[in-house]
Amino acid sequence: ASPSSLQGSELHGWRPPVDCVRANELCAAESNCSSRYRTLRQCLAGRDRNTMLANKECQAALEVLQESPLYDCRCKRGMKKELQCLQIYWSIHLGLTEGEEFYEASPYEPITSRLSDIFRLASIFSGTGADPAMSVKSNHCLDAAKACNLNENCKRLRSAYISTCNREVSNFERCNRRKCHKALRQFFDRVPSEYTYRMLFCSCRDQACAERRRQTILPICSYEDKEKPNCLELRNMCRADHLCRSRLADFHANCRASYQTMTSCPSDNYQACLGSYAGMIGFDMTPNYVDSNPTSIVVSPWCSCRGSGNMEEECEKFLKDFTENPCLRNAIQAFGNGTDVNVSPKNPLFHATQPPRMEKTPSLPDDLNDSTSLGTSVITTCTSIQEQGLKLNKSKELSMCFTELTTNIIPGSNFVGSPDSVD
Amino acid sequence: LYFSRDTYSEKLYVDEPAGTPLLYVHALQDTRGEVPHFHLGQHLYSTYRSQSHKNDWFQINEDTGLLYLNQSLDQRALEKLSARNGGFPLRTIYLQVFLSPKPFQEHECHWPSCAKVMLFIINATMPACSSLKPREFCFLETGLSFRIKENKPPGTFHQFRLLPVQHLCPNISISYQFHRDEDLPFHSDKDTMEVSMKHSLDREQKEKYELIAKCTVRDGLREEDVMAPFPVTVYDEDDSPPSFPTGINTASAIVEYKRKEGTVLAVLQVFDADVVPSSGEIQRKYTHTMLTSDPWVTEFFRVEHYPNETSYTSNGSRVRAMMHVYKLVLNRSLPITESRSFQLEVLVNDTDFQGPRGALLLYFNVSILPVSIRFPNNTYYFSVNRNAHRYAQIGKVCIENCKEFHGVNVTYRLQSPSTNCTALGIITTPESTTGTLFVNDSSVLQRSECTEMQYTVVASDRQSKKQAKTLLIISIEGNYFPEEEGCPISCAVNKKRLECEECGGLGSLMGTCQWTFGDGKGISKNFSTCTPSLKTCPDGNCDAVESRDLHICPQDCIRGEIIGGHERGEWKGIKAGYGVCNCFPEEKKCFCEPDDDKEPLCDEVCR
Amino acid sequence: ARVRHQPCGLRELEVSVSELGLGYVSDETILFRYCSGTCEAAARIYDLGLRRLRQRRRVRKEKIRARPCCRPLAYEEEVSFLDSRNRYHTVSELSAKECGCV
Amino acid sequence: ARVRHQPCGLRELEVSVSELGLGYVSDETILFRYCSGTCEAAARIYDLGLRRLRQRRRVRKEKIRARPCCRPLAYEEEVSFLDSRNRYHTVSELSAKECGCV
Repeated sequence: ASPSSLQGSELHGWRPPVDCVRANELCAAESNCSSRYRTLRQCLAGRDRNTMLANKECQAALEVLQESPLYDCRCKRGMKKELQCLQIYWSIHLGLTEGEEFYEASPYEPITSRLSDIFRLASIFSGTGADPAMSVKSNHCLDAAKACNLNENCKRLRSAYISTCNREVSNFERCNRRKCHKALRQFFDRVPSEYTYRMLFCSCRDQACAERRRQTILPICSYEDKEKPNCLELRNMCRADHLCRSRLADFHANCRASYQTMTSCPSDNYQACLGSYAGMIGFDMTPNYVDSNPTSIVVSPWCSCRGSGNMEEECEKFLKDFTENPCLRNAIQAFGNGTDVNVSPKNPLFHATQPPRMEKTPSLPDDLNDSTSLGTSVITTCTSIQEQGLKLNKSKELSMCFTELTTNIIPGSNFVGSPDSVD
Repeated sequence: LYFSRDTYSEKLYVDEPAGTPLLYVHALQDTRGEVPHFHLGQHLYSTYRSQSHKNDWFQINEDTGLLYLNQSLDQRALEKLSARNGGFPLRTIYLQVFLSPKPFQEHECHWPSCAKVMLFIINATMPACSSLKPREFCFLETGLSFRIKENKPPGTFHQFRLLPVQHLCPNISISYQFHRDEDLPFHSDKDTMEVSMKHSLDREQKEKYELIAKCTVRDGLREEDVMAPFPVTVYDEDDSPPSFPTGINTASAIVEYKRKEGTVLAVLQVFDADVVPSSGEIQRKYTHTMLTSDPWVTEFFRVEHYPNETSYTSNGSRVRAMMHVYKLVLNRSLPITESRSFQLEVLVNDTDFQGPRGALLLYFNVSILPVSIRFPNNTYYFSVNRNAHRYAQIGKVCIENCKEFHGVNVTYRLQSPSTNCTALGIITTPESTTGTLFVNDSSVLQRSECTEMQYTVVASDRQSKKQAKTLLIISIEGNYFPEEEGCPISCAVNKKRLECEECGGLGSLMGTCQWTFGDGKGISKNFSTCTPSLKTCPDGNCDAVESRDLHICPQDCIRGEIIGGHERGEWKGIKAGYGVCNCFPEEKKCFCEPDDDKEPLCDEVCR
Repeated sequence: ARVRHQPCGLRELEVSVSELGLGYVSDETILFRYCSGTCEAAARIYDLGLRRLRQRRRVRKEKIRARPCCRPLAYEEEVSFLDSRNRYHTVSELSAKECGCV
Repeated sequence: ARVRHQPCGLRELEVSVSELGLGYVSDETILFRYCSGTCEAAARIYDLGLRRLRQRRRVRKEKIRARPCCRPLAYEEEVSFLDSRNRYHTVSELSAKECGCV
């Protein structure tokens, strides 16, 4: 959740960020700032960054810039000059953190919309959900494809990436992956998430549905390859490209499992996590379902930890952020079940009615008994978006999927994951 | 010196008093006699390194590695820190601890000489002792994980006690031990609660210890055990020389028919018990050189190196290692006249391994056999029907072992003693090194005076100019029947069996097209269609003759539109079709549709 | 050549105006151009699909055409003639100028 | 309007891919748009003349069309779907985008 949703008192004298393109313009218009920014870029471009950063001029430039909007500037997913914005962001932040950090700050502004917003939009726009009686048994991913096919924009962009990714290039080259990735990026950038999430995160009861879900991004072209690279090498390849680096940082920022929150998601915002997961599709780090097992949701980039040498631990930690990430899994399940978390600091106390299974938080040792873990139970007050009764005709009673969340507060700490605290 | 962990963590409640001990960091020796000194970074960070603040609250004992609160962290301090956290209340603070004597750079904190400390801020006062659960006395939620370099001196690498809790509740009795600690290389001291190594470790013996730590909490009469994983990863160094897994260091490489660039001639394997360097750098560190001064050898041969991670079982657990595969490969296609034998030595060098036996020699015994171009038969006999249309494929000729040849460019051509009765042509199919005989002038076949044709077939290797010849006798059979008017040039146009078999088309052997029945199973490879010859069309291969003219077999050669249920061939043609597939070569278009027009399609309003 | 496979194209015929049966009585002869031939090759998957839906009664009680037509794509502007009562008439778009499958 | 006199125009129908009878087996639902309706008002004098010549056997053994057709003037580029064997197919020009009498 972004600062805008915070109450005044909690802003802590914080300055709302401008986007980096705007911040760059502001800095360029101000001689002191523009000269310091030029100096800093020279400092950071120099051969031995550390000695350069230790010299007076570079320090002075850094101090000035830390007070300028450039320092806290962010970018927006899908904004007009997104790449330029990201290039400016990384030109500053890449220099300040020497070497590879495991987790990098996301250059994107925090996502404020929530899954419940998507469910609401989906129920207005799609208008072609399955009949409720039928939908309990129906294939939600098939319904999602139908909803897309019946929407002109979604159908056109879906067909664009499918025909691109499905086109054989030669006997040795299964397809043109670069074009396929570009078409996939356009699909996920330009089609509203009410449609794209339904195809990507639909919940499944049988193998056929799960295989359709796995096939959504045409993995044979966009994902699989002859060999699996080492995950740390794949990360390096991704971080060599500003867009991919930004999407990966965003994924970590929004999906990194945290034991300090209720949903295991950093800011208890499933939409933020799903949005950043979808944001990686069409890049080197494209993730996908690893199999068509309807019940266990395991997603992963196309890489392994073979050949890690002494970095196997770090490699496995990187991979587990995908394959064993309770935040990501909860978010996908939540979307599939049409549930969202509604945690607002004003009324921390909720009461439980009917607890479904909630994934354990990440780093708790297996033998941890429940008494100390965050006992959280989530109730759904309506069925999932796939099960919503969306009749074709105009009169749609808006069945919102809102969830009451009960929380057993940890004794001794008012440790109610306030939705706005970023871990 | 190196830290035994890359990240330490502890809980920090607001308003904990100055002086509260937080945790111990531990360093292990790279070489005996090293003495660690710990330094705290001047800055502390919120979630990301870019959001830093001056460190006024924490201090570390340079010698013991004890991290403690230098100044209490109160509400006001917490808000000041949050201001740089994008306006969000702060949940985690990161400190950096450096090891000297190595000079440290504040901007760079990476294991082994720097470790991060994560302090989880709990915006509440320290809970009362009685309210804490047994687990909270024993372990943190973030879990433990240790790194110990192999072959290094043993030392103390952990201290179990949770210092803040012990500081708060001194009279709670807590003890730690390893669950089932028989013959473990680690010792857990009951009093100091420190964990140390009994001896240095050898990764090639065991690289992962999945221990379980047991903590016993006694509070009056009550006693409770809490378990937690205690994983130790042994870090590798290049201490194993390369070796031959099966003792074999020699392979023979025989070159006969397969003389094409890229052909793999022989393979040898080298085993290395180490897994460093990682796959990203292994190609640079593991070098191989062909020990030859003959430029011809380096022109025609190359060695390819494929490092693959493998593993073996030792002491009941999996240990990773590397298997290096070396392939001797043809770097250029070899002429058929080339013939020689020699031994090629290849030096493989593990440049990372400090020791005498870091390099090995591979031996490839190469023998190149000459191959000749010759026809197995002196004379070939074929027959052709008088009604055959142009491009009808009469038969194939090929030199001995033609199917075996790779990388040899053989072409075929016809020579004819007489000029009047000559109707045939020949086309070379490069991949299979065969020559296909086809009707090139069908009008000759219609002349009754022509009853037989004689040719000499000449096969020649383009590179060496070597040639082979054989005699070809073609008998012309059957009577000529002029075709009905208005027949399309291409058999493929016809959509029904009747109209198919009443006409001929380019490539038809007997002067009439042939109808092939599909299996009627949806989009299938066996689709119904009208073809000039069932033998060659459709067969999913747009062969050398068919590719001369799209009218011959558009089913195999079409690149344009295919309308209706279908699957496209690899490059061209219809791989599978629904119902009947018919084509219009002029429009470069094919249709696949069931031919079940039982019901006349009324243009008017259907009831 | 077999009628069956003649592709759609422009044909022409010398006819008297009276033969056109438009009600004008005139012995003048004009060149009447028209479109004829098969449009088999011009079919699209649209036609295949529409045919199938028609056969399965998913499309009913509607006037549809599930096959391309060989029709004029352009017409000649006009032609004039003197009728048997010595009065001139001008008729537009009587002849096709260009044909195609639509 | 009564079916017989509905003017030529674009209609749409939700169909499953399998129903199109093209051989693809897929439960995906797509929007199939087609042209239907009458073109009576679009006839030209050309049609009248051609019909008369046909009746008088001046035009014989030819495939001719002496009435305008209600046909697509433009088609939708492509639609893609996943079949029951989890393979994607893309079909071009399946649906009409614009109709007219030709």
